Amino acid sequence: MEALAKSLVNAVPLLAGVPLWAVTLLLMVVVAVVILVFALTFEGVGSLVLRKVAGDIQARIGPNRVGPNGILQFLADGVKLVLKEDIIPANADRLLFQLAPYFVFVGSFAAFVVVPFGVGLIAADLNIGIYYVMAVTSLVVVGVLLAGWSSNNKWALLGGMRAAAQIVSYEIPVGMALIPAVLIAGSLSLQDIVRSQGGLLGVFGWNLFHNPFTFFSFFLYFTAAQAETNQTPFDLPEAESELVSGYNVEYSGIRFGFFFLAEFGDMFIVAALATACFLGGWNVPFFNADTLPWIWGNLLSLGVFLTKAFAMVLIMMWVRWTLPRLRVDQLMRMSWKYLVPLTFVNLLGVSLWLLLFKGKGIPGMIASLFG
Amino acid sequence: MEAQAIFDALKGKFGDAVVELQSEGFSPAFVVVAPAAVKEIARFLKDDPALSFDSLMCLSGVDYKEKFAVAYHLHSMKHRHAIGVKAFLPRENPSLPTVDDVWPAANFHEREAFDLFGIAFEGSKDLRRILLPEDWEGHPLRKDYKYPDFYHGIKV
Amino acid sequence: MTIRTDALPTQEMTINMGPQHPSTHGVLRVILTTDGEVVTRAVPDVGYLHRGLEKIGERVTYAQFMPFTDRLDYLAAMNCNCAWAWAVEKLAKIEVPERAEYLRVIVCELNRISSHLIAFGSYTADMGAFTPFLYAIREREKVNDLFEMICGNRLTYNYARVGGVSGDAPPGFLEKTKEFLDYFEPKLDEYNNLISYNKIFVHRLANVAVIPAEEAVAYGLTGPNLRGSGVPFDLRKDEPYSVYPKFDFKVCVGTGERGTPGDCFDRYMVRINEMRESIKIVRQALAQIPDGPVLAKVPRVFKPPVGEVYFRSECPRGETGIYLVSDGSVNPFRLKIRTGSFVAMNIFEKVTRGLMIADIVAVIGSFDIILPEIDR
Amino acid sequence: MGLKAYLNDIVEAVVTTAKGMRITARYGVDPKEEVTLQYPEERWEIPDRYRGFLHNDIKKCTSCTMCVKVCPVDCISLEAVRGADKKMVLAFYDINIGRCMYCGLCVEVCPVKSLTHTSGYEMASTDRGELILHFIHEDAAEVKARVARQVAEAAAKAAEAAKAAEGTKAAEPPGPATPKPAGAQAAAKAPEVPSLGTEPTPAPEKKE
Repeated sequence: MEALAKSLVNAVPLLAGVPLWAVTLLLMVVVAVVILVFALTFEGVGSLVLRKVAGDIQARIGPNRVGPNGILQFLADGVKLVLKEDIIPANADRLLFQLAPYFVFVGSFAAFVVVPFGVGLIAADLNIGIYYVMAVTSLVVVGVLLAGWSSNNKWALLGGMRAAAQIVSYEIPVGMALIPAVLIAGSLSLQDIVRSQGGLLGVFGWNLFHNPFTFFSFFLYFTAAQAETNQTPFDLPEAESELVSGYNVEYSGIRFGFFFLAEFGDMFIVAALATACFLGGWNVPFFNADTLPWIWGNLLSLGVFLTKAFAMVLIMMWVRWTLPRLRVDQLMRMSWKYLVPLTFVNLLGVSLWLLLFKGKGIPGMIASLFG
Repeated sequence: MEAQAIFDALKGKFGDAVVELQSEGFSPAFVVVAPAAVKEIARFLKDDPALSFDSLMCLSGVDYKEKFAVAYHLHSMKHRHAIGVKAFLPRENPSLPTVDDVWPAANFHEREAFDLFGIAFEGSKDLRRILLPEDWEGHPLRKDYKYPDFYHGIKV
Repeated sequence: MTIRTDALPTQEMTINMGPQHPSTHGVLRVILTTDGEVVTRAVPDVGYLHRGLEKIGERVTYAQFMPFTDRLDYLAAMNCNCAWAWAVEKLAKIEVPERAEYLRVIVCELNRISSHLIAFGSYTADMGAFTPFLYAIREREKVNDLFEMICGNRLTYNYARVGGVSGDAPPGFLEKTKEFLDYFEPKLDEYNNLISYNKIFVHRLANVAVIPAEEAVAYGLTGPNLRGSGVPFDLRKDEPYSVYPKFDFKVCVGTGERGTPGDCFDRYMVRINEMRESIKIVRQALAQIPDGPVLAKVPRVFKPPVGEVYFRSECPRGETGIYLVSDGSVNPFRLKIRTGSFVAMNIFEKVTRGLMIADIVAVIGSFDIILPEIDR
Repeated sequence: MGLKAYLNDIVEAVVTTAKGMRITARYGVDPKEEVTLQYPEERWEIPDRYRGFLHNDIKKCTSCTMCVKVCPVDCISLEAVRGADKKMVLAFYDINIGRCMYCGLCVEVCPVKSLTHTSGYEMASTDRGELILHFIHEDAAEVKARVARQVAEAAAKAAEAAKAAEGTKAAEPPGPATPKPAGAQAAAKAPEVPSLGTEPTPAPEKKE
């Protein structure tokens, strides 16, 4: 961020007087606001797309009354949530009750920092990228537990307990499934991971096709991540038909809105990580985006990244409207008896593969055959 | 097995506890029994291999204006034959032994008969009102039932 | 260090799975005492929808009670209408014309399909998959169109009359029914691929709330709940009434396909297979339907002979038994209606001991109970 | 559980999920599957036997009160007064469609087929008064007053006719028997045993 600030200072002379730290701070705020606007619009549009996809799959139309063909439905929802009175139950634990939505929203929004949108488009290229995401998304657990406990409602309590058990026990498979990408790139930073998939191999440069083990780890990651963000086969914490919508049963108005937005934020984060670590992030296939002038390079890579991310989000929605829900003990059994052992075996496989073939994947070896 | 044969079998075993056979105009014929002997007759009807009435189709209270009655409709899965058993009860505090240990299906039916008719079933597993609120006075399906004016302040 | 369990008294939680709950199929209240997620005792508390149908029965005449039987089980109103008509005809020994009996069987079996569709759709929705529910409702709307054509209403049909049916099939009804059956038959296999054999769905249902055969008989279970436990007892076959003996169809029985016989999955699969059998019945009925009048001569002031009759017919939710006592007057003297859901609630407490909260929803869905039938 | 069952579980899970997703995808991509009927714009074509709101053709109605007796929820109320020419004149005929359950028993039992079902179903209203359909637009009291006046006139005319007839009779031997005074209340009470059974319509009402 300082480099950017320095280049801005000498580009614009009248800023010379302003101390450097003020400029960087200002720049950070601007970038944060841009990302926040992107996140909120994505979450709004995401909720509309979810209902449209649901309508399509279920042989019906989906919202089409607000705006042409229902486009402005998410604005209507947003306004409704803001205008709705947000009730706090009588003997709820007021402070924790009000605090919980912020934890959940911050937990899901903070992860946007390291999402590699484009060649230069990343809020902060932290060198501990993936580790940071793992740490931040587990903040959601605290928020959900608070919500479950503080709303003084038995259903919410059950929802909160389930959420805690679920998110904590699925962190391990998610973490383990991402590490193959780290091993291949040799660095935790997401930009490096994405760059490691670049080069002239194009589509075959993706980690997905690097070796059979990373191929499996993509699917393992995708399943485990769906569980971690409470998507349908695993949406036990807010199981409508059992717990009457779980931990957010007592929330209404904009507080409920935060839970709602956070859920879509998590969805995007999972899709973004999947594209960055396995589907070649913003790498334009068979073309090096760096050669293009600054503005076009970023736009093109941003476009490629977003299409891949949105494709992943659509797949999640597709799965959401097909599968029923697991029971709590089956959920735990799936994580500890199936996903964790599989991801460990996978990790072992990847590391042995890298040891044997000195870091080159199948496409890499084929390419080296042809010289 | 025909109703008459069942009646004779019961008459033979229980003598005067079995009062009469109502068959004319009754689609499954009814064996009228004395209320006190209902439990033994029920157990015999279920356990006797020739009868083996293992499924209680329906147990209903009936208010015949001058006396109450409890009508059991029994059916045998093995022999595929059906019979009715009826026990007449006096009008004031009618009660008779329960059969829910012979046929577990009887519990809800007995609770309904108790709730809507006020027929008490001694020894029942858990006899409380099933359809009406716990603190409802009176038993609605009796012929002499007068509607209360208010229930917790709500006009009935 | 030893954990001082005495110092931390864990208390059982009592939850009101109250009358207002998304998956109790009506206003059923279940008082759950749970230890965490595991239910130690689930006591059903019914009566929130008690309208006193039996008291009304003693006030109205035989013909006027027909619309009230629609409200008995509003998802299978045709079956309840016809049950009431058959019961009164058995009491008064009225001869019903052949065509009316065929029409009754056609609409009853179509209603069985639409009722099982709701059972299937709401069961998968309770298990978390919303899409099959929408597909089931789309099929059910087509059946409702047929009923709207023949009797003028989509839910409370009031189609049967004592001595026949209220109106003959309008032109095009029989062809439309055939069209619907051809359209509907492949859909069942689609449902099985979509959800019935889905791994998660099977895991949620198999080996849950197993009811052995003799216990099902002892608790008086009937219909799909009884056949799910492996007892091949179907009133249309074992105590045939109306023109059912003329049709050949299979009695579907739970075989423990994905678990032990008598578990939730079996009861669910019996309903899906029963829909296929109903299609077969309606096809045969459409082929053999004779011409002729649809309503027998019934005196305007209808006074049945004195007597008592117990008639039971096979409704989608089990056996609907009507015990009718008549004292020769214009109104029934005593009217007791015994229904399949009422008896299913009887076994509910025993079967749900030690299950998890999510399984309570599975058991309610597998019994396919409906509250107006329980509370009457 | 053995490794084989373990792997079989995974394979079965993946296969059944894939089968399910194939079906939802087929519905997802193919747009003509939409079955939604956009209600206010697209309307449902009502079959002719549809049991909508009731309509009574007052001219044909003979106020025989059959419909009042057969209605299970007693939502039809009518009052008729004997007119001068012996026929019953309806003071008011109301159907409370808030209580009506559209069972169609009254339409079947109406001997003159004046009571019919329309195909209307949109009558939601905020106050229950609107749900009571009045088929006589005049006020009941006026009708009774008018009928009473007619009866009085008829009686007066009849009385003069009778006096005139006596005048002529006094002049010549007894002529034809004087007409029975029209004013006597005709004894045609409604049939004493309320006919409650459904009137057997031997053939379907409308010849298709």
